[in-house]
Parts: sequence; C-alpha cells; structure tokens
Amino acid sequence: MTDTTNGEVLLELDGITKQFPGVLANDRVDFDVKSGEVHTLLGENGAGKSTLMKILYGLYNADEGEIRLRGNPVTISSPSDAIEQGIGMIHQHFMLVPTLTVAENVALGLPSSKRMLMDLTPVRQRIRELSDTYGLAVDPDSYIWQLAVGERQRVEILKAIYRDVSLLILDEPTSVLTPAEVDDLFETLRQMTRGGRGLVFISHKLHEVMALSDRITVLRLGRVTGRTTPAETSREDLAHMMVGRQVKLAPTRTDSTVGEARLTVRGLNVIGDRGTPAVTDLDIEVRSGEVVGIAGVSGNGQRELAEALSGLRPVASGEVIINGTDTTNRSPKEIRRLSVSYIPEERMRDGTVAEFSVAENLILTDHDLPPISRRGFLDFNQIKQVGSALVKRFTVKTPTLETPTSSLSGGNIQKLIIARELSGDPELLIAAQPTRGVDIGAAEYIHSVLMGQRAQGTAILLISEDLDEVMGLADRIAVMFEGRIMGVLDRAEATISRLGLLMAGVEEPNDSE
Amino acid sequence: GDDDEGRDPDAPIRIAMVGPSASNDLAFTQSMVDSLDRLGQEHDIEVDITDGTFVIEDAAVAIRGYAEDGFDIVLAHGSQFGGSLSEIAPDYPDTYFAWGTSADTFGLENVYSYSVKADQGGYINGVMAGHLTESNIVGVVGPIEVGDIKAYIDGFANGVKSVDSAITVNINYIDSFSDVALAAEAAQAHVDAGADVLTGVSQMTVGATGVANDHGVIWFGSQSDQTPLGEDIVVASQIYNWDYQLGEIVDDLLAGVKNGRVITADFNNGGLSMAYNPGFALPSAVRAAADETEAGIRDGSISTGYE
Amino acid sequence: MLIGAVLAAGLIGAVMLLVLGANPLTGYAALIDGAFGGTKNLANSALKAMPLLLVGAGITVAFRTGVINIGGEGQIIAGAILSTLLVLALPDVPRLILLPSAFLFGAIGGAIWGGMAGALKSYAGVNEILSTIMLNIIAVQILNLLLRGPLMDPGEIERGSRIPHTERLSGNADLPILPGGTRLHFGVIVAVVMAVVCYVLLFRTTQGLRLRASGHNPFASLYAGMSVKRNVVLAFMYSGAMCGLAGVTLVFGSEGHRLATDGGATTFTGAAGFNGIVAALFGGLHPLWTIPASFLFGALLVGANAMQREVQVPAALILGLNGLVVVFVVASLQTRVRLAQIASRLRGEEQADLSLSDEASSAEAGADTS
Amino acid sequence: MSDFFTATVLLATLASGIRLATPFLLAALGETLGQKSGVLNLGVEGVMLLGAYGAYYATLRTDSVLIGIGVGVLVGAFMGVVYGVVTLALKAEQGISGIGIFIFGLGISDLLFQKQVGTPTPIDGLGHFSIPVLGDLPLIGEALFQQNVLVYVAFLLVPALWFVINRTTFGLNVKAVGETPEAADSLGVSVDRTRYITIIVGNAMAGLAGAALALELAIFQQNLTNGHGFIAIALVYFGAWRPSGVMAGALVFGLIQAMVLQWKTLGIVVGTTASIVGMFPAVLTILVLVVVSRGTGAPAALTRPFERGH
Ligand SMILES: Nc1ncnc2c1ncn2[C@@H]1O[C@H](COP(=O)(O)OP(=O)(O)OP(=O)(O)O)[C@@H](O)[C@H]1O
Ligand SMILES: Nc1ncnc2c1ncn2[C@@H]1O[C@H](COP(=O)(O)OP(=O)(O)OP(=O)(O)O)[C@@H](O)[C@H]1O
Ligand SMILES: [Mg+2]
Ligand SMILES: [Mg+2]
Repeated sequence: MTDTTNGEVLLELDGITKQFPGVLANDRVDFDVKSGEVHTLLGENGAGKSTLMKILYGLYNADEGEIRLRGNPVTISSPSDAIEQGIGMIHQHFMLVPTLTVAENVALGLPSSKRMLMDLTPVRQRIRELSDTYGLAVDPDSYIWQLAVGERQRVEILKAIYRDVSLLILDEPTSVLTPAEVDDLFETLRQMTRGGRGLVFISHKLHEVMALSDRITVLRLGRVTGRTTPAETSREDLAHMMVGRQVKLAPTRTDSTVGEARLTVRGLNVIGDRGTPAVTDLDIEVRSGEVVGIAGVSGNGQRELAEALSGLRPVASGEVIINGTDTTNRSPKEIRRLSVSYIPEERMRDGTVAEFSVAENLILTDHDLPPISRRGFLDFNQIKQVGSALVKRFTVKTPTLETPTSSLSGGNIQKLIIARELSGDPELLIAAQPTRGVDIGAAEYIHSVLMGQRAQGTAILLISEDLDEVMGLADRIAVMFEGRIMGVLDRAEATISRLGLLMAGVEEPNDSE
Repeated sequence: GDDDEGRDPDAPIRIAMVGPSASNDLAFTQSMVDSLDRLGQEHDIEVDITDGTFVIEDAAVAIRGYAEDGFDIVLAHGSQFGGSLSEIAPDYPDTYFAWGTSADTFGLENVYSYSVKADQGGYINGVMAGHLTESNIVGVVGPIEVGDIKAYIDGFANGVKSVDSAITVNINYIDSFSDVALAAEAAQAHVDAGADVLTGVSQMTVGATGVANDHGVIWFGSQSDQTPLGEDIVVASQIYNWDYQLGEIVDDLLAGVKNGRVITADFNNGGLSMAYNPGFALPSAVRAAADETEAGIRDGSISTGYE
Repeated sequence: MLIGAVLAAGLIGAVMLLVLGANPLTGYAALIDGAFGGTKNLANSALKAMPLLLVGAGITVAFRTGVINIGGEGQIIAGAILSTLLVLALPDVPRLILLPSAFLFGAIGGAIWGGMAGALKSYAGVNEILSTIMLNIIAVQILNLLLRGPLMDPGEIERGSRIPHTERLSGNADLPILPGGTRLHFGVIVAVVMAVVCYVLLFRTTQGLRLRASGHNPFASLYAGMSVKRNVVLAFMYSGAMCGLAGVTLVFGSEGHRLATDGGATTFTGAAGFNGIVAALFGGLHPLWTIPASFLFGALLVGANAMQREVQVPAALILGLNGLVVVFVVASLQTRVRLAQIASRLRGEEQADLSLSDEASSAEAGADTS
Repeated sequence: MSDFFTATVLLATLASGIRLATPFLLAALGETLGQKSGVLNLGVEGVMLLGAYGAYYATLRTDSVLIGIGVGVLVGAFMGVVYGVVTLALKAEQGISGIGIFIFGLGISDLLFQKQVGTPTPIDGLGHFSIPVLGDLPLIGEALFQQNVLVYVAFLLVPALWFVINRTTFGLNVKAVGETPEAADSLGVSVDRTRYITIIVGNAMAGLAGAALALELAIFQQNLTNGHGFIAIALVYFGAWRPSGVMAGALVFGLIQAMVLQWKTLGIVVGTTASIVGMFPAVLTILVLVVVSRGTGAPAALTRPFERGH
C-alpha cells in the first residue's frame, strides 16, 4: 500500500490471533502505525477491531503474534505496560469513574506533585489550558455523573492528551460527538500527528474516515481484507470492502399515509439528574405514519425527554398522551402495554441484561405476554422460535441463542435491541440514537426497517445527533436546545445550515410555521 | 439399648455428658466435669464428653447417639436439653438419663433430674456482702432469669437485706450467658451507681470480675470457685458439687434399680459448699456471721426466703 | 475442585488433630462413619441438611435478584414463632389440616420478616445487609421475650425452673417420621420439593425471569417494564418464606417438639441461616445443586460432631475446620465456575450446530455475499 | 426514674457509651476502607476474635500491653493477607468467604484459648489514661478524656481515615477501584494491589478492635466479641461509607447500650421488658436510616471481583 507519510514505524502488530469461545476475533492480523499518521481500522460490527486494540493496550492477551514498538518486540500484558510504552487508548465504552470529578479522573494513576498527597491545583490548571488549546470545554470540578455523554467523551480525550502519549488508540471516539465537536477533535488529532504521534482511529462514519485517515485497513470476520488510502478509494468502495456487498448510504424513503396523533406532548417539564430543568415547556406531536426527528447536540434534554415519555423519569408538569391515553407519570410497563417501543440511548445500561443470553434479552419486554408466557410459565420452544427468527431477520451476529449478550460486539447488541423493540410492530416508537456505533451495513438495515415501520403506520420519534440520519428519515425535524424546541422544520425546508443555527440556540427571525 | 440381661458388673461404668459450654468455663459445665473426675477416683468409670453444644438440636443428636452407643448413664447437663430428653428417654429404657438443673423427670423411671438450692449459698454470700458494703449499694450481674441462677440471685438479695433492709441491691440481668463485654459494662454501671460489692453468675462474669479488679470492688462467686479471677477481690464462692447426685445415680445403677427422681443438692447433703479465698482478708466477725448463717440454713432455722 | 478444597481443609485439620494429640486417621474415620456410616447416620446428615437446603434454596432466589439475604436467622425465627403460635392456639385440629397450616404460617412468618428487609431496601433505601443484621437481632429478642414471657411452658413457671421453652406442642403437628427406622421425617421431603419449586420459579417462570433481570441489571429491567422495587421485595419474601419453612421443620421436627432457646442468638437455629448461605454457594447458587451441596455440608457438620465425640477434641476445632472448608470451597469455586462456563460454551456451540445452524450460517451469508 | 437524670449517671453513661463504641468504631473504620475499594468482608467478627485472642495471649505471656496490641494488629493483618489471597487471587465470592473466615476465627480462637490458657486468667489490661488538662475538666473530663489509649486511637483514626480517602493519591485509587475498577485499571492503577492494601489495613484494624476489647476487659473468652463484628459491618452502611458517619453510628450504638444497661442497673427496666429494650439499638438503627434515607452511595463495584477483559 502507498505510504502517505515517511515517519518511522512506531508500531507493528504481526500475526495477531485471538480466539474467544465460539469466535475467532482476530485471525493472523498484521497492522502497523507510523509516526505522524492516522491509521484507520475499519470493519463491520464484530469484525474484531476493539479486540485487536485491547490486545495492544494489554487488556487481552493474544493467543499468537508479536507486538513491536519502534522495531523492538515488547510484551504488553497490562495497561500499565502499555502506558509505560507511551500508548494511550480512548475506549469504545467510557472508562470514567462517575463519582469522581473530571480533574480526579484525569489525575488518576498519575504521580502527584505532592507525592502521596493529592494535588489537583496543577491538574485543574493544565486541564483548563488543554481545554483552551484544543477547544474541549469542560469544568474540571464537575462530577462525571453530572456530564452529558458528549462531555464525557471530551474528558476521555483530555485524559489521553494530558498523558502526552506517542501512540493513541481512538475506538469510536466520535460516536457521541456533534459534527462541530468532531471538527474540533479532528483539529486536535491533526495537531497531535504534526507533533509526530501515531494514531489508530476506529469509526463507522465513512466521511470521517475519509477526512482524517492517512491509511485505512479493513477487517472482516477477524481477518484483514483490504488496505487502502483515502486518495485511492471512495465511501462506496469502503462500504463494499467492509460489508462485502453494495451498500446504499442514504436511506430510501417510501410513501406513507399520515394518520391520527399517536403521541401528543403538551407543556412538558422534566428535571434532569442534576436537579435542574432538563426539558422546558415542550410541545410535540407525532402522528401515525410519520417520523418526527429531534435534532440537537446531545445533552440538551433529549435523553430526559425520551425517558419521560417512556415512563423511566418523572414528569414535573405537563401532559403526555399516547394513543388517546394520558400516560403522564405512568409506569414503563403501562406505557409499553399501549404498544410503545423504545430504543434507549444508553444501550449497555438500559437496553439489555448483559449476563442474560441473547434469547432472554430478545424476549425481555414480552416475556410475560403470550405466546412466551403461558400462565406465568416461560415457553422455551416459543422463546427459541422467536429468538431464531429475530436473530435471522436482523442479522444479529451471535454464535448461539444461548451466548451471553455481554460477549456480543457493541453493534450487535444494538441490533439485538432494535430487533426486540421492532418485533411487536409498535404503534409508537421512540428511537434514541438508533444507529450510534452501528456499522454501515447495519445502519442501512435499521433505516430501512424504520422506513418500513413508518409505511405500516407506526409513529416514530427519532432522536439523533446525526444530521444526515435525521434529514434522511424524518418528515418533520424539531431542534432541541437547552430543553426547548427551538423550531420545527418540514423536511423540505430543512438545510444543514438552518438546523445548525437552531442547534446552536439561535432563533429563526421569521417562524416557518 | 437392647441388652435385657443388665450390664456386666465388672465392666467400667460408661458415662456420657453433653454440656452447653466449654469444659473449662469456670462455671456450670466445668463444675460437672470436675465432679466426674472425682467420681472416677471412687469408681471404675469411662467418661465421654461433648461440650460446647449450645445448639439444642445438636445436643439432642449427641444424647441419642450416646444412648444408642450403649452408655450406662447419659447426662444432659443443661436445662434447655430437657425438652429433647423427654422424647428420647422413652426410646432407651435401659439407659439412665440425668439432666439439670431441673425438677422434672417427666414421670419416667430412667430419668433423674438434679437441681441445686443455689439460694442457700446465695444467701450466705449475701449476708457477707451486707456486712462488707460501706456504700450500702450492692450490684448483681446476672445472665438470664432462669432456674438456679434466679435462685442464687434472689437468695443473695435476701441475704443482703437480712443484714440491713436499707441496703440497695441493684440487679442487672444482661440477657446473655456469654457476652463478656456487656457483663463488664453492667459491672461498670453498678460501680458508677455506687456499688462496692458485686456478685454474678455464669461464664460471662469474667468480664464483670475484670471491672471489679480494676476498681478494687469485692466479688462473690457461684457455681465454681472464682478465686482465680481475682486473687485480691474474691471473698468467697458457692461451689456446685454434683458428686452427691452422681453418687445416687451410680448407686441405683449398680443396684440395678431405676428410680427416676429429683435429686436436690444443698449444704446438708454436700452438694453445695462454700470456698473462701485464703488471700482475702475477711474480717473474722463477717466470717463468723457466714458460718452461723450456713449452720442456720443446715438446721433449717434460717430460711433463704426463696420460693 | 470441590474435593480438592475439602481435602486441603482435611489436611490442615489432620495437622491440628496431631498437634492436639489425637490420631487423625481415627478422627476422620469417625467423621466419615458419623456422616455416612449406616442408615441412621445418613439420616442424621439429611436431617441436619434439611434446614440448610430450605434456607439455601431460598437464598439462591435472593442472590439471583441481586440482593444479599443474610437475614435467614431472623426469618427462621419468625417462621418458627408464627407456626408455633398457630399450633398453640389450635392444638386439636386434625393433623391433615394442622400440619400444612403450620407450614403455611411458617412461610408467611418468614416472608413477612424477609419482606420487611426488602421493603426497607426498595422504599426507604436501607441497605439490606444492615437491615437483615438488625432484623436478626430483633427476631432473637422477640423470641426471648415470648419464651420468657407469654409462651413459656406453664410447667416451668410452676416448678420455678423457668426454662425458656414452650410446652410440648400438639402431637398433631409432629412431622411424621418416614418409614425406615430412622429419625428422618417429612420435613426432608418438603425441603427437596421446595428446592425444586425454587428452581422452577427462577428459571421456568416469567416471575423468575423478572427477578433475575432485576438482579443483573435494574436499569434494563425498569426499562423493560418491570418493577424492580417490587421484585426486590418479592425476592426477599420468597427467600424469607423458605427460611420460615426451615423454622417450621426445626420446631416440629425437633426431638423436643417445642420452640426452645437459651437466650443465645443461634441456640434455636443452629446458625442454619448462615450455613444455608454456604450450602447455596457450594451449590453454585443453583437451587437444584443446593440439594446435594447441603446434604454434603450437613453430613460434614454431623460427621464432625461424631469425630469430636470419638477423639475427644474441643468442639472449637470442628468449628475452625468448618470455616476452613467454607473458605477453601468458595476459593476453589471460582475456578469451578470458570470451567463450567467454558464447558457450557462448548455445549452451547454444539447446540448452535444443531438448532441454529441455518440461522448462523445465513447471518454470515448475509454479510458474506461477495 | 429521676435517678437516671443526675449528672453523674448521665456522664457515666456517656463514658460507658464511648467505651462500648470503640471496638465497633475500629472495626467499622477498617471495613469502610475495604468496602471503599470494593471488597466486602463479612469475616470481621472472626478476625476480631483472633486479634482479641492474640492480644490477650501475648499480654498474658509478656505482661506487656503494647506487645499485646502489636500482636492483635499483626494477627489481623495476617488474616487480611489470607482474605486477600482468597478474594483477589482466587476471586472467591466475598460474602461467603467472609462467613468462612468468621466461622474459622470463632473456632480457632476458642481452640487456642482452651489449649493454651484453659481457665480464664485475668491480665493487666489497658490502664486509663487521663489527657493532661482535658482530663481534669470538671464533669466531662472524666467521661471523655480519661479513657484507655485505644479509645483515643479509634477516634483519631476517624479524621485520619477521612484524610487518607479524600486527600491522598492512594485514597483516589481506592475510590476509583471501588467504583469502576476497569477505569482505574486502564490508567495503570493496580486494582489488586490497591485492594490488598485496603484489605490488609482493614483487617489489621479489625484485629486492633479485637485487641481493644480483650485488653479493656482484661480477659478472653470463647466468642468474646459476641456479634460486634457484624454490627460493625452494619455501621459502615449506617455511616454511608463516611468515617464521620461511621463514628456517629458507633456512638449511637454504644450510647444506647450504655443507657439500657444503666436503666437495668437502676431498676428502671426489669424482666421481659429488657428484651424489648434489647432490640432498641437495632430498631433505632433501622429507623434512623429510614428517616435519613441515604441508602445510596455504596461503592459501585462492592463485592464484584475484578477481572481484566470482562
Ligand atoms: N470478552 C469477550 N468474550 C467473548 N467474545 C468476545 C469478547 N469480546 C469480543 N468478543 C467477540 O469477538 C468478536 C469481535 O469483537 P470486537 O468487540 O472486537 O468487535 P468490533 O470490531 O470492535 O465491533 P464493533 O464495531 O461492534 O465495536 C465479536 O464477535 C465479539 O462477540
Ligand atoms: N401474562 C400475564 N397474564 C396474566 N396475568 C399476569 C400476566 N403477567 C402478570 N400478570 C398478573 O399481573 C399482576 C402484576 O404482574 P407482574 O408481576 O408482571 O407485575 P409487574 O408490574 O410487571 O412487576 P414485576 O415485573 O416487577 O414483577 C400479577 O397479579 C400477575 O399475576
Ligand atoms: Mg468495537
Ligand atoms: Mg412485568
């Protein structure tokens, strides 16, 4: 493959193999990173990207293969070894201590200027400097649990920059960032490469990959299936390389007839985790057969809105009416019984029981309804049938139905949730970030399923930060900022720039309604 | 129990004992172990002990196991074991069972029960306490208000009052046979309340005697000789000798008769006695009063007022 | 693994026996004979295991719901008290009605006591470790209060011996002795049946799925429409009810056929509330495996008592070894669990080949059409 | 009734309450440290017993209280090593191995006592130490500042532990490891090493708690601690994993016990009412927590063994 940089070789992975029970996650993978370059790892969900990087960072031990740093073979059997070698990693799932502050999370594991005693003053100082330099605004004294996911991601990045590593692994760092934040991050990353560092970048967003990478390696089913550079390839080619077939990158819209209101929200107020208002005087309506998108930078009340609608969070005031029934402050169970489905944002926490098998998670919400439940007893034949059918239909990649869900790749867990939530043909679907972290093949499929549901008359409230996704799917787009709806645009009148202004909290001079 | 021909007179007498606390508890269980030792000097016996079985059901299994194994005499040394014994004994009519302290043989021929007139020694200790107290406040650290313990404490209180009814006797049942820390605090509470004489019963008193040692408060013991717990402060202890009751049962055994009955130990039959601490300078007048009281109890001229 | 752990504890025990001047061979021979030698000893082991099994199987329900129930002691006592009150009040009711009612009341008593810990956790945020320890203390005090007060055998008051136990309870509530000439009684059957019921509840019913889901991930359970708070209360009630049944067997299956204490915390229960947890753990927190596990543990306890009698060492040694066995077994358990996991995954794969083969291959095929 | 409210009785109750609180406090502080790092130790009671016996026996043989204290601490630390190996290296379920340690300690302390000592023999325990000036204060001087040395140690450990947890890098590691061990691990903080330290120190404190009990009572007995260790664990939850809260809990417990004993001594409560009063501390503990309702705050990784890659 063509070298776009002529820096020295920082890292070489040579013939890395890793077998999990039932899955060959890495199969004789060769991979290298040069100083001053961004080398992207691309691959569908479960291809083995995270596994390869976890081996490099000492979280897993490879069954076979060698790691060389600057030409010297090294043994990395723990993160401490990796840190010692100047390797940093931003993990696919947050590695933050929620009960500690930003500064404490950053200082964790580092020597203190006062030896045994903690001294956070210089840490805060440096965090502020780094925040300014790299545009990563975050208050060093906030507790992590108080932060929105986007802010948490910024803390992860800060942690890595603070440590001044020579090789940085970024496992899907952008999946929870807004486009503007992504631009800032890329600027930061370019600064880092200019200083001679090497980066490994993992993302499912092809335009990001094209924009940032120097080189690209594609993994499929644990094997390297292609090496290329942005100059030699296109998004379509990359998609084909990853998935092994042609992928449509923009969703195909079908016709649908808009019917009666399925969700009506009036004057909704919801309090957030920090005890402050998260949703303020919000009105919205979603009718049968339409998709209403909620766009906005994450942390502007979208999660609280979704939780309040699905009964997971109390409504402070206002009214939620679903299918003509007042569901304000009803339990999640009562709301689900009105044929409501919910794809949660925090899928690892809310969406599945990690220790349960794939089959058990697939019936989690319907377990006490026929045909799964017969007079309070579980019907295992039904569970198997339903489970196999869903796994097949939604191409959830799992060795067996009995496999613990925790050992699925992130994207496959997301597919599992979507399979379950769409299995009952809901009348109202609340979908929060449905394709976050999902590979393009799966995203395409999820989009087509959502469109299919819409055509069948499901009312869909789509909460997404991905503007392409919202603009591609939604019939109307509401933009949320600081808990309020800044404006609602029809699909036809929505442009990136208009949405962007609303997302930044700038009111439109002339109301479009 | 299936040998109808009776036991072989030349074989040693096999005695088994099930006790609730440790064999060296300086209290109830040890008193029986010591008595068995003494019995061994008179008779050819073979002794088997299961101690520390505070769980009633475990004790029941052991009692049944001993009976099953053909022991001649099975001692259920703890009043809490009676309930089980009443159900086990009928199954082994050839075995001699004895239990205490209690006054109930369930109407069974092969069950003996033994009890002590602990109020007698209590009364004697009380008389001495009444003479020795200067603050006119006396404290009692008791475990649980049952059987011989209640007898001892009531006798003690009456003994004190017989000297001077104006003396305050503070009685504190701490609700535990074994909580040493609580016993210590109870003793401390008595001292804080002005007590200069203390007494107490059961294995938890080792905590109370510690406090008594600390404050130089004098101490009266019961069940075993408690002098080792405070060479300077222990005045006297009432001692349980089960020798008398054991002797009666062994005599019946050797005579081949089963005559289940309540055997009560007192000062007259030697089942109870006083042990004075030679290291304590007891004024002779007080000692004389104690001896006089003991004589009065023996001849019935003094009543302890218990029951 | 399990065997290894017991052997290791046994080895240390042998050294201790030697130090104490006893012959370890004689000692262990007595232990094994006491536990397994002959039907009578086997029966004693089963009897000892019975409350452990009831408590242990109940504990698995709580553990799988993500709550630690160390309130077994209190729940046993609560079940014992309530069933005893029933039998004292209605001694003449025929056995066929009285005995089942006694079990029912015992279960209710235990469920109430356990449910309190659950409710405190769910609705007042009181940690269950704290509340169950406290509820144990309270139950012991209530037992003492009743046995020294209103429930004391009138005969004891008359004789002045004041032993804290009830009168001999109605013969209509005696647990029937099973045929075979041993002391084995009906309670053993109840225990095994109830362990199976716990298994069915946990793994075969919708309620069980909810309990396990709440235990593993309360957020996801809430999201899926379950009431985690209620499940916590329910789990404690099930667990407590099982302990309550253990209380019933301890009263009506005891030699004395009465509720008795000496005031000590574990005089009546024999620490079954704690040992049951150990048995459950030996059984890998699976109700069915708890059956053989509690039998082995019960046998160990019975055999140890026999050993103590045989070689005349202090009972304290047995207790110490008991603790060692627990530690060793638990320590080796994790290794066993890992082996089991690997085994089940291998088995899972075979299943996949049989049942999921076309799905799996088509899922791959869907992604593999190049 | 009025007798109880005289100043002397009240102050004696206070002094007694503080004394009774001390072993609870020492053990509960140690348990707090362990739990902060994510390790639950239900074996406190057993470790206390072994520490108590060790301290008692060493003092009996050497006549030196200091050696006694040292032995108590060492015995505790040794049990900490054992518990660490069992729960960290072998990844055993924490709750149950703790119960095993409890049973082991209960048996072995008694066994050693019966074999090495036999008859309960008093030792010269901890003398009472009057703090200069403070000890001479009228009224409260005697109650608060004429206690044995370990009482002061216990109460000084409260701010000390707070400082360690909140002001040192080690404390930061402890909190991180107890909350999100994988995050700590990914930053090169050794989860196991941190937990070994907290467990060993925590158990050493349990050993010290046992020593405090044995040396204050100047005696040893089978099951000397009689449930202290379990209540100490409960106090950690009561205090919501904060040293000051744990201290408040220990004091509440100690003071109520002292009060009940005084009431019994003075004949205010008699007979079966004693049982009702006996459950008072337990009921009150629950009620306090219901009212204060701070059930949350448990270290998220409590009882969860850490294994990399899971
Ligand atoms: N700890 C584990 N135990 C068992 N299997 C695992 C484990 N971790 C990963 N796997 C399996 O290994 C394969 C590769 O997973 P990996 O997480 O590396 O995928 P990925 O390429 O990062 O996917 P994604 O884009 O969804 O994050 C998957 O099939 C996954 O199920
Ligand atoms: N599938 C069903 N068919 C008939 N009755 C049911 C069914 N599921 C539940 N019930 C009944 O409805 C009541 C509440 O059920 P359930 O236990 O499912 O409540 P829940 O709110 O889901 O709480 P949780 O899930 O926490 O147990 C119970 O009386 C139960 O018997
Ligand atoms: Mg990944
Ligand atoms: Mg439900």
